[in-house]
Amino acid sequence: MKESLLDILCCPLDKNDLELEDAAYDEGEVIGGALVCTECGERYPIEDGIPNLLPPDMREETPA
Amino acid sequence: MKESLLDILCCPLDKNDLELEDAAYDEGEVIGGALVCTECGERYPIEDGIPNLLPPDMREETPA
Amino acid sequence: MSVREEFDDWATSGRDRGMEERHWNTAKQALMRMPVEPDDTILDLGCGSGYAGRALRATREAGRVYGLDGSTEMARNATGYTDDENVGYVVGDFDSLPIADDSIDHCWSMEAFYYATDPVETLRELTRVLRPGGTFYCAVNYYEENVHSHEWDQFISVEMTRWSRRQYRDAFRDAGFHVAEQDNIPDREVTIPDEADFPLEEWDTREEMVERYREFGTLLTVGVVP
Amino acid sequence: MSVREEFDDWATSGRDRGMEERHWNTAKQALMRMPVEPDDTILDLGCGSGYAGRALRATREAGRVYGLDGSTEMARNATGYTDDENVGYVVGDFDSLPIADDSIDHCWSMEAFYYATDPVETLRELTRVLRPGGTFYCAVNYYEENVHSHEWDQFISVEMTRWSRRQYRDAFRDAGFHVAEQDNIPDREVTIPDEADFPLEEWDTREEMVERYREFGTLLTVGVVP
Ligand SMILES: Nc1ncnc2c1ncn2[C@@H]1O[C@H](CSCC[C@H](N)C(=O)O)[C@@H](O)[C@H]1O
Ligand SMILES: Nc1ncnc2c1ncn2[C@@H]1O[C@H](CSCC[C@H](N)C(=O)O)[C@@H](O)[C@H]1O
Repeated sequence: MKESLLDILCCPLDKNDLELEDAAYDEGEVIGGALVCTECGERYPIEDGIPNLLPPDMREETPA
Repeated sequence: MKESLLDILCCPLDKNDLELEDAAYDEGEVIGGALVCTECGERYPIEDGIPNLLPPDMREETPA
Repeated sequence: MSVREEFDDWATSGRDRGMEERHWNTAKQALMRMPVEPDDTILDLGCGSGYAGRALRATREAGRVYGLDGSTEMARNATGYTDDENVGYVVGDFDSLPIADDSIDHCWSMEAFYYATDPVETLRELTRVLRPGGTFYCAVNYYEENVHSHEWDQFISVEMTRWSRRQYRDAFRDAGFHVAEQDNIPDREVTIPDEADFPLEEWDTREEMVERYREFGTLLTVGVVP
Repeated sequence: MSVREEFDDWATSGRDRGMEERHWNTAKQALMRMPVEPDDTILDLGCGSGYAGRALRATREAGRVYGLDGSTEMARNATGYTDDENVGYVVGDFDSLPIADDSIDHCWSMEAFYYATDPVETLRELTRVLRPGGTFYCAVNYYEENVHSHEWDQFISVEMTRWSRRQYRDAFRDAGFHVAEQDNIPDREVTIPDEADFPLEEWDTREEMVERYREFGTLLTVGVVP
């Protein structure tokens, strides 16, 4: 993901702003790290450059 | 015209309500008379059952 | 000649029905899209023969349909084409609509809007007469991208406004509309003769005629009152 | 199986591209209608392979295009289909959009909306993320009037909402949208075999197949945020 994507993203739970943490970069793109809600502190992983902003309970459903 | 048409009509000049005057009826339809602005008093003729609500200066242009 | 005299002339010589026939192929497609609910009140701006309003009554359960036209002869013809008591006609001008605030659910206009003396004022008037959420379906064949329409103003003594797609969107927004849609609606029904029959009186090449009807067609711009 | 597992499965078996091919014939017609201005930000809800967003970038000068999908594998595939740095993908759910208030100009969704667990909540969420005047172009092939779609829910382990045209309009309005348009967009391109070739595996009669594609086609409902 481009960092500019952050402009339109928010926490799916409380709609507050997200902060990029532990970012790993490749050629100007964020390819790993986490997006953390500035309000509730929930962490959303960035996997292979794609932020996973499913609400935590839906994310946990996943087998893989 | 049906009298119910009055619900949606207004004076083209000042957008105030119109009142039906000197109405001639045929089978429940208004076929003659005038619509008169309750505010500015401008008179708009009803000819062959069709109200002519052109602004007065455009109406006068007419040859017929 | 005034707008009124010009179109009175058209009406008495039967051109209202000719237009109906030519415009129907694309008009019906646009009319199908209108979000008309049973009992809605519809305004047809520059109604000509009034076919659009009659169609909305017949197929969409529109409650009342009113046609406004600047030509008394057009309104007279239109009145003669229907017995429906929920259809009415009014003679009036696009720039000073004799229609009450918030009294209309949806407004339709086909091949008429660009005759307005001040089209931006007409748009502002429409945001006044339409209720919030009401739409203006504005359909035109005369517009900038349709190069085949550019000479049309030579055949009529009335001033015509030739906007581009972009100018339509901008003017709608300037007047206070949200723009919900813009589309070119092709006329797939008009008969286009075989290659060998060209040139025709009106068309030098088949290609041009195909472009005019099947590709450019009618420009529809849909505005919604916030 | 969860929505996510189901569609991860579809993505890894290449069904994202199959859907793109099937949906494109009607999707492109609806996409043409969107009032996209240069630099607008577009959201593609349930983007699958992401073709709609890529098309809006290529043809309409859209500024940034974001695809949201509940399936990580769909988002991964979509990411792999483009190098455009103004296109991005996000994994998220329709009912709790991770999208900031007023950040989107227009939202597109094809054959995805009815998978929402609570579609009315999804509509409410969309009125939040779209700016005033922003549109939601919601295209579905699975809807009440399309009788040929009724059995589709048997082929998928996910709940599907089957609304009628009317229910779409009502739900849009309940959520706070104005409804600007509703239309059935025919698929004129899919090949329909000759009479003699029927019955086919999927179609008993040619008539049914014609009705499904040429008449019912895709139901488009366009909402505008006041
Ligand atoms: N300024 C104006 N005010 C009111 N009506 C006008 C007008 N300028 C043109 N018109 C009307 O607009 C119509 C354009 S012709 C189109 C008629 C009809 N909508 C159809 O599709 O066939 C004519 O009937 C003409 O009288
Ligand atoms: N609740 C939900 N939240 C987010 N995405 C969902 C969802 N339910 C279904 N989807 C996604 O919606 C898509 C439906 S398939 C349609 C894909 C694409 N729009 C096309 O036209 O081909 C799938 O990719 C699926 O993963």
